[in-house]
Amino acid sequence: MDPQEYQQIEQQNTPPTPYLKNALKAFLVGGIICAIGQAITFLYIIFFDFTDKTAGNATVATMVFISMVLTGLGLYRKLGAFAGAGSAVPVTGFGNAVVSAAIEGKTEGLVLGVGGNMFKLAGSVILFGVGSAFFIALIKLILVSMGVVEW
Amino acid sequence: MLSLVSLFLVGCTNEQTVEISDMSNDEEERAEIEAMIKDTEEVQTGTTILVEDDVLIAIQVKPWLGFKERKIEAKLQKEIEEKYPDLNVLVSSDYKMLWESQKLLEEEDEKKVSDEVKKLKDLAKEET
Amino acid sequence: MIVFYSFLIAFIVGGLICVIGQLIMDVGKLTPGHTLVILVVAGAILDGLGLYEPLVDFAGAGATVPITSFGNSLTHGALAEAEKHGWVGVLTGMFEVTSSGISAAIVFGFIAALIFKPKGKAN
Amino acid sequence: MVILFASKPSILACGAVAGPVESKSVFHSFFDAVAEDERWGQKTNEQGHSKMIQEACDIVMKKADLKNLDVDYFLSGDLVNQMTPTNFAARELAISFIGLFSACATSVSSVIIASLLTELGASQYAIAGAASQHNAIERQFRYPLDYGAQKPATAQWTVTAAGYALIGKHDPKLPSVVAATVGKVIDYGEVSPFHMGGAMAPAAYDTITSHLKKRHQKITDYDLIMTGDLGKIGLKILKAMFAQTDAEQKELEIFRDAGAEFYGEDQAFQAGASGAGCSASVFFSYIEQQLKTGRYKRVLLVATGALLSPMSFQQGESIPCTAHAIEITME
Repeated sequence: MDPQEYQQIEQQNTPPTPYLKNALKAFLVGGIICAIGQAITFLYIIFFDFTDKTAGNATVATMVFISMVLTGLGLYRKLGAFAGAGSAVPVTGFGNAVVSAAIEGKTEGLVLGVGGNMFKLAGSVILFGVGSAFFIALIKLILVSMGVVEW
Repeated sequence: MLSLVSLFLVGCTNEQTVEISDMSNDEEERAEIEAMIKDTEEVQTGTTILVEDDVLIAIQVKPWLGFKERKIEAKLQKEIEEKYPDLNVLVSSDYKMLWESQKLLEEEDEKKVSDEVKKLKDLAKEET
Repeated sequence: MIVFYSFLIAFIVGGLICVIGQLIMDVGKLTPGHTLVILVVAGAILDGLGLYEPLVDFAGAGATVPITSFGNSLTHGALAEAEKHGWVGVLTGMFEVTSSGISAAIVFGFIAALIFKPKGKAN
Repeated sequence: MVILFASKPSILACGAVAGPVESKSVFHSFFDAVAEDERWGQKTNEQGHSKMIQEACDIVMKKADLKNLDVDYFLSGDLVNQMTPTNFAARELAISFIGLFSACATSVSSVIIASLLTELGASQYAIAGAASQHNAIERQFRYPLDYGAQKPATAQWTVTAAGYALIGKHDPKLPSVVAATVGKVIDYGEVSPFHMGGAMAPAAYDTITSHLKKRHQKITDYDLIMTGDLGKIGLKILKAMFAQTDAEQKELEIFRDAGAEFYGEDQAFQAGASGAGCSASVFFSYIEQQLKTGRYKRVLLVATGALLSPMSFQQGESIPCTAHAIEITME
């Protein structure tokens, strides 16, 4: 029994990933979360002095709050198990990653545990977000100063 | 809140609904601006407030043309500014402007309307 | 009617971005961490090309809620400041537009750590 | 290499304890105790893990009415870094202690060492076994507990349970260890920590075939060959491997897996159970009773373990696995 032969047996007996079902579940839950986000945005616009542009920030903060409550009660875990990317891609997923790591680290103390572990999952999102933003802005700046492109 | 409810009732037919309230009742100017808004057929609903030398035009483009919202806004802004250089014009496709300006349609007191329009214009400039 | 359409479009566009994320995870066999990173960088690139702002105008929350909007806001801030102040603007402008996502996550994460305990229930 | 135990050390007493989630297990009636709190009332998961181990060992000693001074050796291990829960339990038990790490195969490797010590005459009573606690292990190997990760169908649920056995001189009325095979480390390139069954099946296959060959036995010589925690899919793969080398259907019936059956058909657990506590709690409660009631005469218990670490996974290594086997008979 060599590895290649084994890979073949393993392939036959491992259930295939349900691509379509997962994609559909992700679409539905992701869509609903964004629709809720739209509702929150409208609420901020109607009842507070926010415009389309500025309401986005307030909506994101509110969504992260909601994901904190759901994560703490252990409900976001079930949503994630069902929806996969549908619950991870929206900003509530980012909130869930930070909050779940923070809750996890509590037994190791607030400084080393919570502080040290909080961005274990979501830190890469910030790193690559800021990193890519920096390089893209730099590239555009160079292109503009060369006159290839304008702002 | 009343104006918001009316928004829901408006049928999703594609005919335009353009409302204008003109405090300085310059009839000719009013009709001209209304015509210009109606010409840009991408606009689904438009609400205009004319008070003293301020013009606030809140528009909403047809849903599926959302991508070009900014371009349409800029085009209309330029057109009206050329037509009325002395007026202080702002065209915005922001929901806030639309809903607030619809409230102002029923507002009688000119002073209040003018302050409100100025406040909305500052709001529009805010970045974060 | 506009409001109904905006919900519908937000639902569809938001759902589609999540489908892209799901495909990256399922087909590309990548972990959720890698998937989010790819989406954030994609958001940043789209804003660099000036394509993300129209998407936000079109889809509303459908574009601001997914994590791609984080990359977009970072780039947008950096570009805006770079336009005004040149090289140093790229750094100073970074969190100009978006800071609520991170600060909310940090504050609420800390509060959650004080209140909640991890539970190991299966369902 | 197969080890033959001429003096046939016996399993004098067994103790199995499980957590609240495990009350859903098909084997829960065989466990000696099922706790309400997954941390046994302790502040941290790791302390709860340690308390669980102490409780299981106390049950074993009470059943054999021994005190910890009478017990010569305590052999055990778990999956948490440097096995601290077992170390702290050993501190409370105050019995000469050797920590063993064979991942989820520790339940059997500890019995092999205990049997060797008994065969040598160096030990009259030795407690051997293993344990695992879901929260403590999940957070170390995979994601934080409340993180919304989508697990594939091949994922298994780490069991919160402990199983310990008291190994002593041969007693014809009790199940006895007659032979054992220490497994080699087999790695056929499985990378995902969510497909443990696929990673461990080759190791189980290799240990079982080498045991049968060295013992000149056939599969049908056994009433039962039970693997530790291959899970539903791992067991299917193992059976397919044996079918590949023309084992008949009748022979394949003899194979069972503690992880596959542990939670029955409950879909929330996907491919079934895993963890050192899974094989330990089932072997040292359910299987022991089946042997005592005479349902089984000759049994091969093969605990399977995946020898990865969170670090090795992040460094892109594949998962090396091992499986240890003990042959137990009942006269």
